[in-house]
Amino acid sequence: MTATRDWAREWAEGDGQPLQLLGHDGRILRPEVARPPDDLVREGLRLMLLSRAIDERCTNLQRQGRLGLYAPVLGQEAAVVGSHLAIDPAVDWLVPASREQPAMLRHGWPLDRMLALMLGRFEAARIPDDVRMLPRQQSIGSQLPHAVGIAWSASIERRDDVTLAYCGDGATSEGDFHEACNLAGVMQVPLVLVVINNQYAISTPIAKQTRAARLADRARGYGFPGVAVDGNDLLAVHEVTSQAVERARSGQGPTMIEAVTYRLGFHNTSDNPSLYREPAEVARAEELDPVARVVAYAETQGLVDAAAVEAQVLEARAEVATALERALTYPTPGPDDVFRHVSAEEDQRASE
Amino acid sequence: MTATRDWAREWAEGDGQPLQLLGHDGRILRPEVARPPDDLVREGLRLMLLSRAIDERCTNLQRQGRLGLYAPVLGQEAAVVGSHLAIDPAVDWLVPASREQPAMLRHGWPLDRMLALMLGRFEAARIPDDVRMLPRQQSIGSQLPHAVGIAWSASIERRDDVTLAYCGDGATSEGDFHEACNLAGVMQVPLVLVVINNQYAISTPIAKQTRAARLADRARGYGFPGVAVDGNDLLAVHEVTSQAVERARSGQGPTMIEAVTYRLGFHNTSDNPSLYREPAEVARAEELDPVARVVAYAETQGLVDAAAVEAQVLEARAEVATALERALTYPTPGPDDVFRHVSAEEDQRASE
Amino acid sequence: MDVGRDVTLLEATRRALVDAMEASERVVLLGQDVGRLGGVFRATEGLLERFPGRVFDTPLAEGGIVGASVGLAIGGLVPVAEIQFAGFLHQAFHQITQQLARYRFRSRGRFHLPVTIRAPYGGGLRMPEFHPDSLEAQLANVPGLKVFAPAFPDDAYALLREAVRDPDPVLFLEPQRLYRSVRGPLHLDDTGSSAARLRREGDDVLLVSWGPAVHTCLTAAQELETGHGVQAAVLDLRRLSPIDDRGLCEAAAARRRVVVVHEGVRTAGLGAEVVARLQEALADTISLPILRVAAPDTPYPPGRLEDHFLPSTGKVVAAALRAVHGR
Amino acid sequence: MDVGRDVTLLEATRRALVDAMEASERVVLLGQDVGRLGGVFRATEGLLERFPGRVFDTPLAEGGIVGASVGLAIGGLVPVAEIQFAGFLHQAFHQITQQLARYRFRSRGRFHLPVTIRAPYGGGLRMPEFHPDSLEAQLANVPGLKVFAPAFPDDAYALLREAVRDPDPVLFLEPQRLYRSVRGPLHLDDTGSSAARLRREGDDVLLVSWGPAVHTCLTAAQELETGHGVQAAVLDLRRLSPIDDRGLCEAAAARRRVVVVHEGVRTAGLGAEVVARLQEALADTISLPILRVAAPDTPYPPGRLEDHFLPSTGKVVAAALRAVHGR
Ligand SMILES: Cc1ncc(C[n+]2csc(CCOP(=O)(O)OP(=O)(O)O)c2C)c(N)n1
Ligand SMILES: Cc1ncc(C[n+]2csc(CCOP(=O)(O)OP(=O)(O)O)c2C)c(N)n1
Ligand SMILES: [Mg+2]
Ligand SMILES: [Mg+2]
Repeated sequence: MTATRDWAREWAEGDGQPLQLLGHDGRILRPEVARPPDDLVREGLRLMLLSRAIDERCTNLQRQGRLGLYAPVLGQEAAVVGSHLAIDPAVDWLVPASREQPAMLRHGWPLDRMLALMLGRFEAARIPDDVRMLPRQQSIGSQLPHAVGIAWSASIERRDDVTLAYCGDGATSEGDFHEACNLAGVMQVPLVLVVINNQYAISTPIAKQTRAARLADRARGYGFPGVAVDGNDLLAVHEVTSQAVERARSGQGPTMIEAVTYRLGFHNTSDNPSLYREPAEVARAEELDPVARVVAYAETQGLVDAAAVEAQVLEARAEVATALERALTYPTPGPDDVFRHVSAEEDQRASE
Repeated sequence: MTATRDWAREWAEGDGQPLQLLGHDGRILRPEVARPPDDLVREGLRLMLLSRAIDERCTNLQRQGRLGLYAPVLGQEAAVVGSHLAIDPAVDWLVPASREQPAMLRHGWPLDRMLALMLGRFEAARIPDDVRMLPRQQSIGSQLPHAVGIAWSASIERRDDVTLAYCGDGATSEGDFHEACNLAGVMQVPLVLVVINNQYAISTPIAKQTRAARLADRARGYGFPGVAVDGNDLLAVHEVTSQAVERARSGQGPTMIEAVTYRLGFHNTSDNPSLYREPAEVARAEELDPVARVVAYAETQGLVDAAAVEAQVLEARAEVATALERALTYPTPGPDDVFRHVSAEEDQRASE
Repeated sequence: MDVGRDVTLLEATRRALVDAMEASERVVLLGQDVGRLGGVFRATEGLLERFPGRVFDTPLAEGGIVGASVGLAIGGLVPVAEIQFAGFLHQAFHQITQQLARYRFRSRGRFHLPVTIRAPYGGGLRMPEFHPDSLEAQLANVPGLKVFAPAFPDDAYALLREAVRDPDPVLFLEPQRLYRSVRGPLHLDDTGSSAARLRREGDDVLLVSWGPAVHTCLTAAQELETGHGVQAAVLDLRRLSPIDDRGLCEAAAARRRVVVVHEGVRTAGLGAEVVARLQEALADTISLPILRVAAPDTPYPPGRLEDHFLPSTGKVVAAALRAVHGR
Repeated sequence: MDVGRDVTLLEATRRALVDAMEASERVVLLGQDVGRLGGVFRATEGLLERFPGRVFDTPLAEGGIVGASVGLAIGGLVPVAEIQFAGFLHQAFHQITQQLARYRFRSRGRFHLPVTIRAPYGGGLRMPEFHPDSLEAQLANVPGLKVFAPAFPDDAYALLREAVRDPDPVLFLEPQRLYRSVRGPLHLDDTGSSAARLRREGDDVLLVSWGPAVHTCLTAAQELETGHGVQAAVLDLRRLSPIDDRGLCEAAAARRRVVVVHEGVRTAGLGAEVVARLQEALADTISLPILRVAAPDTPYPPGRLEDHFLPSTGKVVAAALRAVHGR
């Protein structure tokens, strides 16, 4: 689509501003860049709305004491969905951090199974055998060397799957981030690393997390391209990720994408962000809502109208409600589950 | 001396070649750059020759079975000496990796004490109380967060000591390197980090260690300046380090210096480099010998002549011999030493 | 000196930090979210305002936090670092075991590191993976490192003051489920020792424990008394490394039957060390075997299952009855 | 099938790697200096040439090596990673304990990790700091991780083949001072089990050990026989986690007196677990106390002092005599 344009180089040579294709009001800023197919935009919007519905419902359930800790993706939907739309779930691997719900769904983890996990019904929540996705990671940054290993196995075996991995801005401070990136560079593995810079790691703002002007600047130190993109711009995220996926698939090695966004909600349901950030800052961020932006774009492009969006919102809620009902039918774990899946022998012994 | 010149910026804007002030034959390449005082050059040469004498003697001792493992600094003398000459041992902290013998000596660790350590007489080898230096580090890269902590304590206490830390090219792959650099940037501590890129980590060449074009490129990702310098050029190393020390001392935060050099010898006395590198490569590197270069420079500047250098070599050997004799008079450790210095209580109990 | 009201273990912890920082200007705090937020459990709430320039939010890097603490101490400060959850001590394990614990030894006394590493741990709060893990056995296997584990507010205070004052490094394990659930008097006495402490008298059997499991033992002891007429004493080890051998042996010798209870997994758990020492010192005095009630050798399960994983009152009662009445 | 000549433990290790790579194309090797150099001990010498594209020199990052191995296994390969010295396992501890050991459990069986981590360890070679540390107790405290520790060439071969074949992760501890100093026959039999193995018969006392300390025990047993007329059996645990309870208990019950010997430090060492289990299972059968001969609770000292730190033949003999003759 943009075979001639090298976004990473363009960004590196520019003023450091994250790449943007859509204005905050959804208008096209760079008409020279080819736009994605309408269906892809529609699918993106659908996933973003579904994601909101999940956040909404799970937060409510948690408030009612029916669900454990929940971490919403609110505000980061374009970053997650835009990047994931660039890979093929039937072929590629997804290595999530932990709050990339819409990516996990699109990758093939059924919504009722995902909700089952949140409800503690974890046997039912098991990722299906044909879904090439790792479980959510609770140890910040630790998934990154795994992603490199999977991508490396693809190089070794000359497969052509690409690995798409996510991590947060906070994760970039961990040694794991560094060791993973450096190894990815050395081995030139087919990895696309999307750093979701939502400005916070719990209460720690990015300015206390690093003095780097942009996290994407790190890529150079590992010998591969990096690019910062407006993470609230579905089209821009999709564009740079698609290019990175192409590079990876054609044997040109890894790319680091910093998706600059904002965590509109709390860190998780036990967090109270008003203790550490100003309402004015949040209000400013709310004006950059990624869903509103893609809706505006889709409307001007005649892909949807207000009524259709409203209908989609209701549909998404209904989908969540149905899945939740199903999730509640899955068995809750029993004492024996403490001993299952510790090792092959134990599983074998248990099944005898 | 070069208050107007910003080496890191100059380097970042250039073609990536390490900064060089002296040609391989010792001639001055950039006459516009002020040269260091003659005494400093003389002292540098003295330390470099002393370092060679130590390497020579310790290697022999090891071959005779009188000394444990020894790791020479052969070939890297200008990188180590040139950088250390930029700090004040009475004020500043030295955090060595492990083979920076001449820096440790200049910092105040007496030669006989250093040799005592190599001979296993470790109580005598204790770093004197007034010497602000950490012990050698056997765990690659682990000293770097310590260096950041010391430098940070200087910021917190508003002291004006600077911390000079060393690590190797291999160490830059460890998580510790990353976590240390990032923290140094965030806290803007008075740290000068000299990465001695001697092209190898045991058998692993830099091309397998990282795909970064230059390690100094990493600094940008931590939000502070980085500069690559010809590590075999005493003047260039001293020049960029002096500027970094000035920056640190005046509260402008850390700098990363990549000193590009070559490990002319073996990794340590149990290594056999002919298993993993070509004689031709080593021969090429030998032509860039840092000692020869500074001797050539000093000769053209009329600071020394061939006879004086010859005399200094003999003097250095004599100094090592004398120190070695003294070192051999220090007590060898006894069984009780296993239990000393584990904790304050145990030391107290032992001394009662 | 008693402050005259009951406080939570969390309040006692915070008070110890405040008093330590008042007592010495060299004490500084660092860790993830310890500043502006006051810590994810609010243990450091208000300290940033009260001690400006001495409380630091750090980047998300446990190895860096511990490693920088080594340097801060060498630079003359007394760092109290927080690792957000003890499970993440493993991210810093090389800095803890190779550096923090050995600096005095390596430098032959030239440097010593008055560093305290605080870390919440233990089960019962339905926490995500890694957050509730009990790693004390691994820490106790590290020479040069002290390990403290309070189970009551007064101990949280006294032991934390002692940890900060100690010229050598102390790993301070804070029982997260007790932070707000346990109240008790606060003695602002910081002269005590970290010796083991009998938390309940009883002649028939000794329950040896530490951290959150002490409360499991106390409940079990109550049940043993009312339900079975068995008088169980409960010994809180408090200092897990070095173990208070004298306190442990005296308490065990006096009751002859012993059960060890802990939340960490059984194999190579610290309970094994307690057993090994007791049978070495008192083989002729006490009744053997000494039983262990511990978590099974499986990864810590999701919250819903933790009640089946952690030592329960029922299991402790059963083990104690077995110890008293024979098999 | 016997290959009919004595080989060193190092040769047996290399042969196991070769045979495992021949047996399955999915087996790959990675680690620092394992390729071109063939490893700092030459355990992987010649493998890069023999198996092109399957042996990888990695950057200097232990966490990355273990973490990448997790990913390689998920991607369908069977990685055998080398950590240059076991002391540096701590740099990768979070990847080992939180990731490698728990992936099957976390994913409810969706993923399992046939990963082997090889790491030389143990004293006697006058190694620098960290290089000789014995960390088996900490590793055995990690549920989901198996730990193997051969002490003879035939075991190095058989156990390494078993480790690579195991569908779950195995930490494989290689006794560095035995690499070249111990020779023995090589059985190219890879169908054996990792059960504990009696390496010497004897009726009076059982010495339980693993890794390099097995040889200390064998020397001590010799001395006990010739010098004191005491017949000591030597049990090599071989698999340190999970412990072979049956093999251990049978061997102990048959001799009644037991001494445990290991190079790791005493407190919270794996010896404590052996003691705890034996007294639980056999309190009425065996003679108690079971003594431990282990390293003292200090950091591993510089090479010159290691003979005072490691369990010596003399200390083992003394403990065995105490076990046999009472105190
Ligand atoms: C290794 C580790 N350290 C600390 C934590 C506690 N913790 C959970 S989430 C989080 C912040 C993560 O920030 P970021 O990477 O930016 O991701 P985000 O939550 O913003 O999506 C922290 C510190 C953890 N889970 N793992
Ligand atoms: C954490 C750790 N991993 C591995 C080793 C083994 N080792 C010792 S020196 C070395 C290479 C170091 O390379 P570099 O950092 O470039 O320093 P140089 O030896 O070239 O001075 C390695 C891998 C170690 N000492 N520490
Ligand atoms: Mg974030
Ligand atoms: Mg090097």
